[in-house]
Amino acid sequence: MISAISVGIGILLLALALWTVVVRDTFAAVAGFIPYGLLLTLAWLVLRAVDVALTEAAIGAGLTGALLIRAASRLHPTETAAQAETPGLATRVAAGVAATAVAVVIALCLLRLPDPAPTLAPEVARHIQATGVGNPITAVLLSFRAIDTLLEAIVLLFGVVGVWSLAPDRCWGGRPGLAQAVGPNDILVYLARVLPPIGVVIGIYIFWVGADHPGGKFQGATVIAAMWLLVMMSGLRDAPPVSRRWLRAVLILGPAVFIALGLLGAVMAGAFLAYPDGWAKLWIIIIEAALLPSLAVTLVLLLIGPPQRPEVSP
Amino acid sequence: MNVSQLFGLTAAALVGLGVYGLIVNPQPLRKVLAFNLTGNGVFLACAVIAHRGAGAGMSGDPVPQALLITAIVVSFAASALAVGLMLRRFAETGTNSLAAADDAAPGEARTNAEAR
Amino acid sequence: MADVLIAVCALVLLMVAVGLLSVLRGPTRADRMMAAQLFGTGGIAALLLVGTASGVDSVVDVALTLAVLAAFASVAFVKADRQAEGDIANEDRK
Amino acid sequence: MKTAADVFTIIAMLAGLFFFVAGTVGLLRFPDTYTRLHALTKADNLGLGMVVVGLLPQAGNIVVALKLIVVWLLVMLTSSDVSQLIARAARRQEKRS
Amino acid sequence: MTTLALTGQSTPGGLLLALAVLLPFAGMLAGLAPGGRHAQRVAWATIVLGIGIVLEIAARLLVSGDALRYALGGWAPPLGVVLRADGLSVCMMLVVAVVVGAVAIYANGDFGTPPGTREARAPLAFWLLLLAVWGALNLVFVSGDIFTLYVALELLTFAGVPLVSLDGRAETLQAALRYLLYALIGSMLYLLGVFLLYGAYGTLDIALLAGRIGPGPLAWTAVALMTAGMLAKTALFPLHLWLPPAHAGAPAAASALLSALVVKGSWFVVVRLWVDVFGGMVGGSVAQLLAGLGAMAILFGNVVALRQVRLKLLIAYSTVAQIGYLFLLFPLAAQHESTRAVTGGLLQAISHASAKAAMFLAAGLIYSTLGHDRLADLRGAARALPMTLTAFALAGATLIGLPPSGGFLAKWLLMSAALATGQWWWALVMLLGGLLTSVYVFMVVVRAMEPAAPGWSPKKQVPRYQQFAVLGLATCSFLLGLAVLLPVDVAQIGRTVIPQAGMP
Repeated sequence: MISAISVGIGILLLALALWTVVVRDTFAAVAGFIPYGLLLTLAWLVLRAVDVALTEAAIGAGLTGALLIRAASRLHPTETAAQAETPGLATRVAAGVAATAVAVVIALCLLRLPDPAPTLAPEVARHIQATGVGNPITAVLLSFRAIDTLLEAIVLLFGVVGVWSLAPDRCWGGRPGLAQAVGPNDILVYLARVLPPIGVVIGIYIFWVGADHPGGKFQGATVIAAMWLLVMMSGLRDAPPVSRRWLRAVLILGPAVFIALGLLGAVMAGAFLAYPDGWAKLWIIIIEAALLPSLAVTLVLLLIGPPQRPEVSP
Repeated sequence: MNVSQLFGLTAAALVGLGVYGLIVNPQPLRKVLAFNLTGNGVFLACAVIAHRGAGAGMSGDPVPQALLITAIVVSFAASALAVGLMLRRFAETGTNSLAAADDAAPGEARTNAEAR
Repeated sequence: MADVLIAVCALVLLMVAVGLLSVLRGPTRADRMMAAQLFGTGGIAALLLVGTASGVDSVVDVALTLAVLAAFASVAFVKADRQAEGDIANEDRK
Repeated sequence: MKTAADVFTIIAMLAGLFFFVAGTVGLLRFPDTYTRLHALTKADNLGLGMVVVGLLPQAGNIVVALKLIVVWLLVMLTSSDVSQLIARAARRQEKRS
Repeated sequence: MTTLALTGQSTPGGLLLALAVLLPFAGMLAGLAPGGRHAQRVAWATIVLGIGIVLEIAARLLVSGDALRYALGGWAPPLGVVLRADGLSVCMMLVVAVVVGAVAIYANGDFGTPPGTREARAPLAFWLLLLAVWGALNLVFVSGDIFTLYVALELLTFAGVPLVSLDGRAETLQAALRYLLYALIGSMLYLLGVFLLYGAYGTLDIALLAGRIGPGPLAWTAVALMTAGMLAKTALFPLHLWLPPAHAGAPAAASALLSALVVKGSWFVVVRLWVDVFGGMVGGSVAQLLAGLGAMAILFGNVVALRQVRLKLLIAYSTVAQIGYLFLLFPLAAQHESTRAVTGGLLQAISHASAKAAMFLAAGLIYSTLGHDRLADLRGAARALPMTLTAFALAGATLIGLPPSGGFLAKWLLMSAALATGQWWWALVMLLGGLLTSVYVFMVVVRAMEPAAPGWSPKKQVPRYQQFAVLGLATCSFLLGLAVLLPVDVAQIGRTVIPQAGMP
């Protein structure tokens, strides 16, 4: 029965993907991409990857959609010029052949994966006790392969530096994004007053259950980031200038704590990123708690773009 | 056909669609969309692999699932950087095309260098 | 019971798919943004049904996340749209 | 007891389905953006509501049940706001063109 | 399970590997928080310390005569991630440290933040990205896990792209966007390969994979996807389109980093995969194809370089050509000449890194002095910048492959491996490439030697320390050929064990 629904999800996914590729209008393509992200969430759930479903719900369906919609609206004036560049039939046929070949090869590979499938699940099960957490994915992300998570937080930070480096020179140090006007009767203001308190609670909740159940800092941070962005978009609060000390401090807090505890582990537990016996869960929670605000701020800054308004000196 | 095989095929088709879109769509934002499609196909393949590795009382192999979370976040950051570049270029020049850079670049760059 | 839930889920998805077919065609952008709305309700319903049917309790958390964020893309659209209009208005004034 | 709950669930699900079908029919039949938006948000919210009500007896514990209700309330809050925003955007676009 | 024991244990000094990766990142965090002038200071402190760490790693490697290993978190593979530095990694780390140091000295002039100035965008971004590139590259070199390699490659992309558009001109934004798109697709293909390998063999650890992997359609597809992805990132012909505008448009210090170092990261991954993971499994014809693309790159890049009108674009196209040499090692390494070919390829990477950095920095100085970099009008450059032009000539000699440069030794090793395996055609391509290279290097030097127009004066006086940094770097690359005098083949330390480790 579950596979019947999978067929439906698969077909719908492909139909939406096809729509995003072939439709002429870019905005229409992006509009199709948003439900596509939500559908993927469903696919992860059917595949029993609940943590991934949460991540997709937060990032894929939430933030990416907003990012692309904004870009599509802004870039609308370039539409006609871009369509003039559409390659001719020969190129499209060649691309079609190449893409089909790639797809067929990958499909064959995925169908011919060995049976029984190699898995590290038993290994994780054997060692999860030592990490003190109940969610095996959190154990992988913060203990067995903690380095990936540390590096990922750093990748996001690189992303912020990269986005900031796109600022016009005269705007450096100023506020990112455009100024937002507030309409007094604006329904958006109402939403931005009511939703964020609830959203932040939900974000913290999802972070908190992450130790033992699906959830975690990324998903929680994304929800919190979205709430902050909502407040900014409604015009209730302006974006902070990028030269603010506190902003930078929050930005580096998570990775800094992660590295510091990692080094402490090298001293106390014999290896970088190792946790002393019995303290593993506490250290993991400290690291996650430090990463939560950093990730939230990082995601906000990635989405909102480079500084665009020079800071007016008081 | 079981769930793994079904989504395996979907994953392969998504990668193929993404590759097609990348080649055919001239608009950079569309290329980013196509990149996301390819990425999702790749992620779906990974989820299938995780699904097949269920065992030891877990509904899937947790290692690929963890990798997947990392990869999803990284590819969001990549999209954000790409969009940032596009919007900045649009603000600067009012265009967003990737074409004709190869032929125009030397001359363009020269005039620009002189202008500085 | 699980089978009933799955069947309901399939029907909901079918309705959502038909709805998508209609709104994505447009003609206006507002129509197209309804696609996100459509999934904000129908998608969440389908998600809850599948999750409950396969006994994943945490599906509610996924649904919570979606419910909080479902509006986000639409709000971004409305803001960007207003700003684009603001740009045009400014240019007219010049 | 179990069967009573199941019957309740099935009835609620059917009601939910009815609203989803109604929403989609509205989407297909109604002539302009505003009426379609109306059909979509009204009907689908009720549809989701019925599905949530139907799932309540199936929820493993009280916390899950409460969260289910919160999901519904949240969706009602956001979708009503957003549909208004979209309607305004649609009207602006009409004026513009 | 002998392999597990083999790879799982940390060797003494293994922590240094983690430090070599994390120190630049920590420096970046410490520079970002206070910003402004502090970023530069922190960067310098990090560079000095980091060079120390790399030297210490090299010393340990030489003393122990074996690879350094470090199991992160104390978890052995397949569950955990291992860092591993063999001769190849350490050689690359050394050259990266040297180039980063030289670029940093140079950048003190271009991206200096004098006291009393407010924080400015470009200098802050540059110093942070310099550290970012360094940390990412060190991670590429020491990672013993193919997924961590993916993250390392993404780090490298995220550090490289903003460097391209550092001065914010519209055409550099376009170049950066193109670069980003190529790089993203490249890493996506690589990632798909990683997942397929995991699905088939259940591990991400390079040493374990080498033991488990066997020929078959899955492994073939994985290697094809991963290689294709890396070729897009390395800009091997015909995927080179993004490179020239990106590298030529960036500020000189950034161009040096991108052209000398960043492209080597993805190339190094290809070497790791082909030699250490799929060692011996990849057939001759595929390796011939790869080298064939390399040969095309050499010919095409050099010919197009000859037709350029701007110095920086010429140097960028020369990079396209020099990347070609890096891929000639694959058909040679697939046969019994493996050691010589790999060492030759590594040497080519190292000498190109130092020479190309020197060239771009020299071009930057010439640009500042003349106010332009049109090749038709380089008169007076030699007079104003004798040291810089010498550096340019020395770096050029390395690229051509004149003795005793590193380029000479590299090409010598590759050529002799080619002749020993009966593949004389690659030797021919190398000779032809050297000839073409000498034409444009010569052309630039001769034009720069022409006396300046009467009454001409430099647009800007460049500081002497910048010239010294460039000359020092060029001298390094020129004298690298003397490495032949070393008693041991450093590149091969800790390498011979791995391909055999595995199934008995």
